Amino acid sequence: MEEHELTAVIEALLFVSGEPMSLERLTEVLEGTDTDKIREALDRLRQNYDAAGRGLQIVEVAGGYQIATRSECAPWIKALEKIKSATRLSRSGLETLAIVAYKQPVTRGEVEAIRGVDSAGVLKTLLERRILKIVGRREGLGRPMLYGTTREFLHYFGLKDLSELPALKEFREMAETLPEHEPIHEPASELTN
Amino acid sequence: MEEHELTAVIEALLFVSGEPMSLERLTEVLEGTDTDKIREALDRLRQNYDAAGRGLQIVEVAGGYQIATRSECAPWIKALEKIKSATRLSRSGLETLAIVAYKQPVTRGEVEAIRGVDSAGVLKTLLERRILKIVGRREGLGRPMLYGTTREFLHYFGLKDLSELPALKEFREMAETLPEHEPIHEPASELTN
Amino acid sequence: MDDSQISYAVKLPAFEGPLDLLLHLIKKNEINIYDIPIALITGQYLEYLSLMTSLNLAVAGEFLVMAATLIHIKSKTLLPPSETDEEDEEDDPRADLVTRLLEYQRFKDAAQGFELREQEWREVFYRPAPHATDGPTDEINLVDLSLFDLLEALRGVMERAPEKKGLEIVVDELSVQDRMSLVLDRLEREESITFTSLFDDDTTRLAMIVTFLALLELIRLKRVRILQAELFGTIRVWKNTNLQPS
Repeated sequence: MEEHELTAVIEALLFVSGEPMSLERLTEVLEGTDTDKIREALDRLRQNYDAAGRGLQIVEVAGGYQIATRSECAPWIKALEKIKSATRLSRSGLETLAIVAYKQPVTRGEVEAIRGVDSAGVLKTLLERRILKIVGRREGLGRPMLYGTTREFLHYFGLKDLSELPALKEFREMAETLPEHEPIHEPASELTN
Repeated sequence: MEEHELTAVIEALLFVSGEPMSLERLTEVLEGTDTDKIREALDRLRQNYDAAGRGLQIVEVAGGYQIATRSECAPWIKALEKIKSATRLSRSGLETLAIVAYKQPVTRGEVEAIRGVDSAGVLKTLLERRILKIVGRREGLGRPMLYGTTREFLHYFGLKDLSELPALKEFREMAETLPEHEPIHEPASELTN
Repeated sequence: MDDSQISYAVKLPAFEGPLDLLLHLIKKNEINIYDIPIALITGQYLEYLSLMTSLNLAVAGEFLVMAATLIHIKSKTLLPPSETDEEDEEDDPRADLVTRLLEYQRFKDAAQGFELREQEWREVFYRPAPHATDGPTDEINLVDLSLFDLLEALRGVMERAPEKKGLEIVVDELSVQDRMSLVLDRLEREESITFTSLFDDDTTRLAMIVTFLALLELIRLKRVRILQAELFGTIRVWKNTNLQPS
C-alpha cells in the first residue's frame, strides 16, 4: 500500500471503530503492513488533523488512537445533543404513546395497568413534546386526568385523523401470505369465462 | 465566528451527529449564523475532504450532510469484524421497493397488481427494516394503507432526496430493447403437453 | 411418483412470479413482446408449472391464476377475426397482458438500478451515533417514527399484558387431494365436463386456485386430458381412457 493510501485507510478505520485502536489492532487489521509504517502513517494523520480550521483531532487514549472533537467545539455539540434528545423517543415512550393512541382517552392508571410499570415520567415527556395532551378528567373517584394524542401526533405519522390508525388486526394480516384479502389481478369471475 | 472556526465546528458536529445533518438543523444549532455562510463552510469542508490521501468524505444523503468512509477503504473496514454492512435486499425486496419508490403513496394491492404476486411478506420485511413506512390510507373502499419510502431508504441507497431517483424508462424505449421477431403462427390443437 | 423423475436433478431457475416467468420465456424464445405467440408461451408456461409440481415444489397460487388467464386468452385468440378488416389493437386479447408485462419489466429494471446503488453504498460506512448520556440505545428519531413502530410497540405491550387474548385463525379446509377426487367423481358420472364448470362451486380465489392445482395434478398423473375438440370450441376435461372422444 502506498503511503497516502495507508493514511487514508487508517483514518477510515479510526472513524468507523468508535473506540481507541491500538497499534497492535491496526497491525492485525492491516495484515502485511509493517507496524513502523503504521506508526508513521498515524503521525502524518495527526499532523493533518492539527492544521488550522479542523474540528477534529487524533488523540492517543486508553492505549490506542481515536478521532475526537476539539474542546473548542464543545458548546455547539452540547446544543446539538439538546436538540437531538428533544426529537427522540425512547422505547418506553413509544410503548406509552401506542397505548394512549389506541385507548384514548385514557388515564395514567390504565396505561400503567397495561404496561405493568410506572409511567408518570414517560407521560410527562410525551406531554412536553406535545405528542400527548390532557383531554379532560374521568368522572368518579379522584377524577384522574385523561390523556389523548395531539395534532402534532397525527402530523408525525402522516395521519389525517385518528380513524386512519391501522388496527392491530390489519397489521397481523399484512404478514399473512394467503392471497385471500384482495383480488390481485382480475376479479375471479373473469377467469372462468 | 470566523470562517475557519465555522468549518471546524461544522466538522465536529457532523462527526458527532451520527445521522445526516440538514442545513436547517445546522442553522438551528449554530444560531446566529447565516445559512449561506454555513453552506459555504460545508463546501470548504467538502473540498478539504476531497484532498488526496483521505479515507473519509462528506456525503449529501437523506436530506443532510454526513461524514462517511470512502469505498476504497471498505475491504479493511470489513476486517474489523464488528462492522458489518447491512444484509442485502432480496430480489423481491428490490422489486417491491422499486414500485413503492416510484408510485408512492401506494397500496399493497397496487404493488401486487404490478408484481403479479402476493407481496404482504415482502412489504412487512421492508417495514421492519425501516426502508418503507405506512404513510396514511387511501380514501375509498376498505381504506387500504398507503406505503411510502423513509429517510432510511434514501440513506441505504445514498440518495439525497427522492428527486434524485432516475426517471423510469418508458414502455416504448423498453420494447426496443426486446428482440423483434416475426409472429410465430401456432397450431390450435391441444392446450397441454 | 416416477423413479425416472427423481433420478435426475433439474435446476429450475427461480422466478419472482408468473410475470417474471413469462418475461423469461419471451426472452428465451426471442419473441416480440407485442406479438406473443400465445399457444407456444402457454405450452411452455404449463410445462414449467408441471415440472415444478413434479419436483414437489410449491406452486404459488398466482402461477395458476396466470395459467388460467393464458388459457383464457388463447381461447379468445382462436375466435374468428372480427368483421372489420382493420386490426384494432384494443381488441387484441393479449393487450392487457402485454401492458402488464411491460409495466412489470419497467420496475424490474428499476430494481436493478437499486441493486447497483445498494452495492455501491454498502461499501460506505458511517460512524455509529454516540450517546451523549448512557441512556437507552434504542431511541428513535421522531422524524423517522412510523406507524409500524407504533404498532410494533403496541403489539409488544399487548403480548406482555396480563389478560391476553388468543388470536383465532380460521383455516379454510381445502385440499388439492379432495378436489382431485371431486373432479374424478364427476367424470365417473359424465363423459366429459367443461373446463369452466370445474370452478362453478368455487366462491373464493383460493378455492379456484386449489381446483386448478388439482386439475394440473390430474393432468400430470395422466388421469385426465384437456381437449378443445374444435377451433374456438369449449375446453373440456376428459377422463383419460385410451379411447379418443368422438
